[in-house]
Amino acid sequence: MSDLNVLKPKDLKSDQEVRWCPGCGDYAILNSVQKTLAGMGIPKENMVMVSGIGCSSRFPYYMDTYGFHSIHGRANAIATGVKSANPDLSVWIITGDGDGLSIGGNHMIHSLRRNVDLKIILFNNRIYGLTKGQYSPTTPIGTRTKTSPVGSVDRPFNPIQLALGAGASFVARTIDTKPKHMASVLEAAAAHKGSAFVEVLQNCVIFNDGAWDQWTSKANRDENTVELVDGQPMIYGKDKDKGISFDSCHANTVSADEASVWTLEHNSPVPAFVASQLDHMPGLPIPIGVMRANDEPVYDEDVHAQIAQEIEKNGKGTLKDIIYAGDTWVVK
Amino acid sequence: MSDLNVLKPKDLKSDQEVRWCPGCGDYAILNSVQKTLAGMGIPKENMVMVSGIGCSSRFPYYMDTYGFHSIHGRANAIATGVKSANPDLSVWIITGDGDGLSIGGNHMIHSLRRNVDLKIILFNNRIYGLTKGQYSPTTPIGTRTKTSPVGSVDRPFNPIQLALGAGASFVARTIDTKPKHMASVLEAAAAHKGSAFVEVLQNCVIFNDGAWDQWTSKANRDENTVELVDGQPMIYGKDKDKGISFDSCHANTVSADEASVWTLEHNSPVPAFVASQLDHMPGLPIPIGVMRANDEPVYDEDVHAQIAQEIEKNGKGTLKDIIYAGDTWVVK
Amino acid sequence: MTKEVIRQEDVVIRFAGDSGDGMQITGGQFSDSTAKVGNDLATFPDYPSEIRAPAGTRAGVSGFQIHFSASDIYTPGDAPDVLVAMNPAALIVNYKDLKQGGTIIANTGSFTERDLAKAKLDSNPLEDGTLDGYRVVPVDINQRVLEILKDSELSKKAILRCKNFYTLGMMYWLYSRPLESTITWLDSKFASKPEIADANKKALQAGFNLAETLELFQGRFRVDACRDLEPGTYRNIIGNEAIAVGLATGAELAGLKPLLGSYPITPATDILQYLSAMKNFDVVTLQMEDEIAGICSAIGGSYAGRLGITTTSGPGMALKTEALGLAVITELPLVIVNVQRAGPSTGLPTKVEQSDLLQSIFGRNGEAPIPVIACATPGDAFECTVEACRIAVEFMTPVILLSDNYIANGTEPWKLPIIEDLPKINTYIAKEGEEYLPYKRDERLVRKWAAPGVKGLEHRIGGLEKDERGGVSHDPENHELMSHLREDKIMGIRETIPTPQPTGDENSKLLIISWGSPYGAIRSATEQMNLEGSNITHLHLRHLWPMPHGLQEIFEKYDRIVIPEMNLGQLRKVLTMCYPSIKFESYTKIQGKPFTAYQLKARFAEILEEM
Amino acid sequence: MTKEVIRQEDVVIRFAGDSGDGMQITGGQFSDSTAKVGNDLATFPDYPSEIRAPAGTRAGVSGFQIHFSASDIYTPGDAPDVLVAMNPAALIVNYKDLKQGGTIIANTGSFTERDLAKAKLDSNPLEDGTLDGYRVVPVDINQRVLEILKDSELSKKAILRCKNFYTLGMMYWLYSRPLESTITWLDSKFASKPEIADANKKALQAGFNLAETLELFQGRFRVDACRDLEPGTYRNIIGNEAIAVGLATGAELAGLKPLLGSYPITPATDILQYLSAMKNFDVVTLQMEDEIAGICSAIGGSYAGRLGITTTSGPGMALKTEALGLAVITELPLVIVNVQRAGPSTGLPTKVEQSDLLQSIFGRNGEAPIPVIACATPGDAFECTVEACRIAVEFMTPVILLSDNYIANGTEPWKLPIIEDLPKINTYIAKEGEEYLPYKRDERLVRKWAAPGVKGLEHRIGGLEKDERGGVSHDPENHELMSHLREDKIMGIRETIPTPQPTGDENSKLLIISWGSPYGAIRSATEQMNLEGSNITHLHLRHLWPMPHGLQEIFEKYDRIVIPEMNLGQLRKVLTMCYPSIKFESYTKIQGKPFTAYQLKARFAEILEEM
Ligand SMILES: Cc1ncc(C[n+]2csc(CCOP(=O)(O)OP(=O)(O)O)c2C)c(N)n1
Ligand SMILES: Cc1ncc(C[n+]2csc(CCOP(=O)(O)OP(=O)(O)O)c2C)c(N)n1
Ligand code: SF4
Ligand code: SF4
Ligand SMILES: [Mg+2]
Ligand SMILES: [Mg+2]
Repeated sequence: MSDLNVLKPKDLKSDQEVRWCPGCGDYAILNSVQKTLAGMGIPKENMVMVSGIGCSSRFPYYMDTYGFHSIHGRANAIATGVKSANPDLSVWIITGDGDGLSIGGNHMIHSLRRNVDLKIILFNNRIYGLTKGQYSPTTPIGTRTKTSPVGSVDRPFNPIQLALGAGASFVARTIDTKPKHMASVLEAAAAHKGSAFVEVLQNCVIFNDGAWDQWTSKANRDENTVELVDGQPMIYGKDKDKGISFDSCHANTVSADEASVWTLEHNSPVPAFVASQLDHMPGLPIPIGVMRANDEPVYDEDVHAQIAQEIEKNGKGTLKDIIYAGDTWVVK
Repeated sequence: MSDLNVLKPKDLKSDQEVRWCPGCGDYAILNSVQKTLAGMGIPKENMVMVSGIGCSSRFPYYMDTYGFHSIHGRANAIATGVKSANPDLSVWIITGDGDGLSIGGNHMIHSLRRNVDLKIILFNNRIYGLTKGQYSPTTPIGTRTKTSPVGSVDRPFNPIQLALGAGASFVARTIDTKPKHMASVLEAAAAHKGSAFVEVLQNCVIFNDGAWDQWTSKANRDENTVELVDGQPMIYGKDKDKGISFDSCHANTVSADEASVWTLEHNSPVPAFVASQLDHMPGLPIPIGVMRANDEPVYDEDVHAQIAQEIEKNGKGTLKDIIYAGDTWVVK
Repeated sequence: MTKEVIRQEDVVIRFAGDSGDGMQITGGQFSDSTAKVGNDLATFPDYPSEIRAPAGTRAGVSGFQIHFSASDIYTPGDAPDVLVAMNPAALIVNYKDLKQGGTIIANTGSFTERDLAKAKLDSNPLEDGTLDGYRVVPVDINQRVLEILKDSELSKKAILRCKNFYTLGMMYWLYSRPLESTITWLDSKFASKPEIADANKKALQAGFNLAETLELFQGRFRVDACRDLEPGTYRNIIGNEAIAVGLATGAELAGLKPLLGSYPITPATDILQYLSAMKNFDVVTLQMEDEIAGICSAIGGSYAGRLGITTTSGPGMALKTEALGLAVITELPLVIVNVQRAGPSTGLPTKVEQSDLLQSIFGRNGEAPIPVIACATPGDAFECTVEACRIAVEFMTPVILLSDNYIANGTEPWKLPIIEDLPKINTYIAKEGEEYLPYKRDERLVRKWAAPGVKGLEHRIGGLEKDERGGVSHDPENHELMSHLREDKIMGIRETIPTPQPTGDENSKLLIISWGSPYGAIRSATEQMNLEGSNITHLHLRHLWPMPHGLQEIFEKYDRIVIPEMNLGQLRKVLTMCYPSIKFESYTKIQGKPFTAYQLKARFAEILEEM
Repeated sequence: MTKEVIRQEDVVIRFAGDSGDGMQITGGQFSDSTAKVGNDLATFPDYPSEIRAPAGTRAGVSGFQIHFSASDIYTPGDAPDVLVAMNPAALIVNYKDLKQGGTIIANTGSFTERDLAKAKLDSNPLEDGTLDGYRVVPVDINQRVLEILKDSELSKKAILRCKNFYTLGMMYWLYSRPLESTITWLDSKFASKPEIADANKKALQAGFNLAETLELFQGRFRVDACRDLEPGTYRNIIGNEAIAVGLATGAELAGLKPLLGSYPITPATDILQYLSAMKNFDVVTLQMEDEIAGICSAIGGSYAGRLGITTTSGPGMALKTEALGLAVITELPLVIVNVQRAGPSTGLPTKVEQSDLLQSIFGRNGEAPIPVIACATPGDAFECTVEACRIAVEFMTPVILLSDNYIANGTEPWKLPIIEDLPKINTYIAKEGEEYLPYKRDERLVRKWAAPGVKGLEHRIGGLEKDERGGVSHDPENHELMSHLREDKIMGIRETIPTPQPTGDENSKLLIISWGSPYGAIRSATEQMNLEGSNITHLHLRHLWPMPHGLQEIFEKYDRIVIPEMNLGQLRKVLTMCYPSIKFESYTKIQGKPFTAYQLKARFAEILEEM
């Protein structure tokens, strides 16, 4: 790390050998995070990576920052403590579709609701990787896995909708194989004040290879994803000839010149919700990019603002104030 | 209970003395549930009430049905087991804003996601009643409670949005002081196949009296609530002169004749989400009524359908099949 | 008419009425005035389990007991001398506890047919012989209050709410207490509603006057200032508040700021509430979504350099089990307060029990040793809490502090420590510039702490087995080494805890061991019996894991060793495991109610008889 | 050239290669053929902890050990006679475990410079003297396979994947095993890809032929069919599958349908997987969102009349703590399987340990007794599981069944029970028309079960303390009564469990106690030593809570009692608590690795020496 506090991605690489399967989508995310974080001007010692348990959750070991590889599903709760203890830190959560949405679902929705200033990267590979291939809460219905030998009967979450339903102030989606896009999304997340929820469509080569191919493979990507860019019309297709328009409560596919303009400037989660519904509709592409970014009261800031205000009002408490409080009397 | 299987509400009253505070909104809900359930033609022995812990969760004791007053936040998980064990049962969950949305939030979203055929009544009094008055995940920001002496800094959930975000197939809202409306909503919930999530705005006279008054008091109700009725225009106001119209991604207040027609006939959660956003917007009323009701695959049905299908395919397994399976050999 | 003033050594009064009758306030005010007079005292409230049980019913009775004395006392008392019964339900639920020949002050105004019916009584116990053997003082308090305040602007309902202060006035006269502190309290409490303050003050004075004027009582009593209270500044403290104050103090003594992650649960919620009100002390309190998030946010807080704390009770403690393991393996300081209540499961949430001891010591997957200490009284709770903070910080470990429902809501006069005399708590924090190995240990086997924000100390910790550098290690020998190091570190805490001193004389052959809140009743019982000529030794254990040095030597001196516990014998099991050559006997009570000294004396006398 | 066939009593082989080399399949096939030959056998796999560690690295080595014998054996063996090493990493990680003078078959084709570098080796261990003292058999398996299959349509990569069958062929020749069962297996496994089946069959035969043809080995071996195996039908069973089969069996014997609520966690996940595949047996498996939901859905299942089951490991067990209390107080049948792994916290998830015993017995808030039993071997796991079901159903209680990582993935030949001989499990279910009090008890203190759906039996249960009618009761005496009844009911289970029989002769003065998976190594060690003239007794405990009757009498016969455990002495603590007059000694190993008989023998010999 240079003295000038200008970090290079390699300054954020720890000495631990990266142990994901060759070909795993996690590598690309690691690179992207290292690149983004290095460029944010945050002192390295203020970066904290908190994770739960899963393949993805090994992430903190590979970052030469402060890191906490905790227990399954609890990263958001631990990170809430870290950030509330010291709001100067830049706290990142690395989690998976099992870790963050199955066992950790409650902490996830509550940290989004509170709008704790945490940057949450959810590696969604639609499978439990580390435990070798059981279906997860994002696995499509009917999928055969080790625990659903004749197909799963659980309807999956749409993580974007879940986050919006919980009141998330920042919601975005990106893809492991689109490093530039990922970098731009991560930068926007880092710049947002408050909880930032980023779903990364990630490929698990071993237990769920190609789970996202129908949208994200080279062949399908252009036709089946639409990149939402603030202030730009929502157009897609190999020839950029298709567009998305929103009418009353619904999104439709139209020709490019009829596309609605995507805009982040509104404090309602409705447009994001409308967009998130796109890929539930046959023939419509999956949206990627920043889907919501709205300023809302930030929990850890407000916790400390109240403390500051009470100190301002009542003076900084001393031990004497606390112990010699209330009605006291003297025995001689 | 009459032999003809025609139940009267009093047949569903247990011999336990009801122990809520005088004036508590819970009484009205109890009456309504007894009335609705009695009229559904369900044999009493097939009714199961499952609850967690909280004032509201005392409910099962007051019903002369099968009942399980379980542990804090776990009613949905227990009920999932009950219903999956025996899909013939009519399983009702009684929970509170603390029980069902705070500690029980994860089981709530997952049972909604799976679409287990459970009828969930969430008593939302925006406070922890049983533990004597701490803020809950639905308490508005800035509220002073025993644990937020200078005002809470947590942003609240909108329970309807949370349920929609989790993929709920049936979502509704009603009010403790509107027994007829409540009955109609509960009937619709009971008739729905799959998870039915019903938020009841409930008054806690002791710790949060009047929490809903700005919308639901006699004086405010007409102007500040809008009843969504399938196939009817969304009109409200003392003189029924106001209406709600949906345009691209937003709801507005308009004159009654310009009101949009509310319809449940769509399989997208977007309209419900748009409606649920109403009361976040200054000057707009809070929507009540059935906000979403869509047929989706039902978890417990599918679990048993798979079992039936496998028995059909492979024959009903016997002990011999399981024990004498695989490669066996004989030692003489 | 001046009445004779009779001097008494100690008195127990129980105020009982409907939940709406304000008995807790009455009791609280009586305690404060009594403390000011210089008595030693102990109090205990008894709430109904419902928030608002139907008025007038037995389920709705709320009680408050105070024991005050001219000498040291240790419990809120066994059998009341005086019962104040505001209605028939309060009378019927409580009168049996009264001392033989005790006094009952009954508010006859609330003994109408309807009142009797609500209490499920067929006849009026004031008249049907039920109370034979007690001295009954009937006063129509309702009527009196309505008369006195007939000119008030207040509604009848509001006027009747002054009943409790009228009653308090009577009791102040009877026990020669001054009215001042209550008057001051009313003025400040109802500063914005002076008409209410005035009405209550009038009622208070009128009750006092009535007792003075009428021949209601045989005489008037006086309990002298306690001769055993050490000189110093005192305050009346309730157990849960003592813990809150102790947590703030412990953190401050270590130079740390506290961060509490918690979730409400009876009877621990108050601690969260007290700490939430200490914002100007830079206390961060996070009311999390559940107990798991509570402890996890506290662990996160500790990781980030604050003193992490979590508070809970039985079922909540159970939920924290997994995260406790994480705190053990990462070796972060953490204070876990478990205010025990009657179990299993939801059990009897408002009742007392001490049945979480085995769980505290043994209840985790893997070899996950955690020190456990238990407090005995509200005052002791402060000291134990500071001690828990000390161990957590000095040994970089989670520590479980056990309290219970009885301590949580009980009060006693607490001699305030001289701030400057409180010993500092050492921290072992890595500094910028030093080479930092997260799991390198000093001679006490303790690692150093390095919070994010310090340049050059970047490191990773986690729940997997690790080597000294914090890296994941699958090496078999390393796992064995680490397992032993973690165990030995905790056992090493013994070197810093004193051997507890038994009370009683050399020749005693019977040892009674206490832990937790039965301390008071056991101390009362043994002291009284020794005064009466018996010879019993009492040993109180504050540190339950690890056990202090020197116990074997103590135990060996006795022929019989008895452990009264509010469970099925948990400490007996632990002691048997640790000192198998010693025979320990249990005396258990698992009724959601504390031991009484009376009951203990009877049992101890039996045992002495047998010996 | 025919080679001499040498008869051997027992042999241990370890197959080791890269994760991608198919060692588990090779081992599994060798086991199946060996079972068919009639040997007794035991196997144990050793996976890397990463899903796919980088190819060729030490972290990526996957191993499979098989021990087969002409007499009874109890463990997968201590030191292998033969090590098959498919690459340098596999060699270097494993060779030290080999017996002195043991044989190493090394695939020289994978010992290139690059391979050595990946394994972090500076020189070739085949050449640099590392393996002095071992007999090395170098074969360029890569090359051979490429040659044999040069006409195949398969890609080079696919051809090289046949390496493991080539190796298997060599081993089949060396130990005189038939090829048939593997050929059958290949045909069915690759039914849809006959070209792959063919290539592998060719490789298999070629390996066999090579060994036959070349002077690779000094001779050929034969291990006769096991003379100790009782007559009957056998199958090779892996521990986790035995538990799954046991659960289905237990439910069926009780006339119940099972409902499993679970959440994946290593090493328990397989049980969920096996049961998920038993749908035509009317097994409901719910993969829930977490462990709490897992147990809660199982409790719901039991409430609704199925046999509720939940399966997990260490951290997941911790999460179930609160719900266990609910199962205790509601008194519903429930089987909780904890496949233990090394802790604390995440610990070493793929390694073995038995450190959850204290948690199982004591780890709950309140007085919440739960019976605990532990299985010893894959075959024993079936019996223990049925026993757990029996206790759960016959006593209306949750039961904890402890297994561990070593049993979970180990195999042994299991003598299949005669279905008709399996004793039925009694249920106590209320019937329509009877007067039903949910907590009325029979003489065994057991309540009756009534599931929703039955007319007239409507009732409420819950986590609060209750009376006989199931209604909430705050009565102090009732709570004391209920606490004792719950405790006494569990203790009463003793009447239905046999006193375990020690092995060994009358005059032995040394008793070794085992529980759980160390059983095998302890049995091997003690039997071998007794054969060699020592006199040691072995006692295995299946029921750990409550303890069976008659143990005190057994223990009193010995001068020394030693308990080898893979923890820091947990059973020793429990036994000391229960039998304080007896002195128990620990011999602990907490390395994530099982005891070896060798190591135990050494320790026992030391002890005998001292005696
Ligand atoms: C309390 C607990 N339960 C279960 C597990 C086992 N477990 C570890 S990771 C995991 C799921 C991981 O899935 P995901 O979060 O999607 O991560 P991925 O491996 O796919 O990146 C599970 C079930 C655990 N370690 N702890
Ligand atoms: C594990 C656990 N944690 C906490 C509690 C304490 N507790 C009981 S009810 C409750 C909150 C109840 O709030 P809500 O669900 O809104 O119900 P209400 O009383 O308002 O109807 C809490 C925190 C408990 N019983 N168990
Ligand atoms: S198992 Fe899947 S998610 Fe895990 S490291 Fe391998 S490829 Fe990645
Ligand atoms: S405390 Fe509130 S919610 Fe609870 S019973 Fe009383 S009024 Fe109802
Ligand atoms: Mg995943
Ligand atoms: Mg509530």
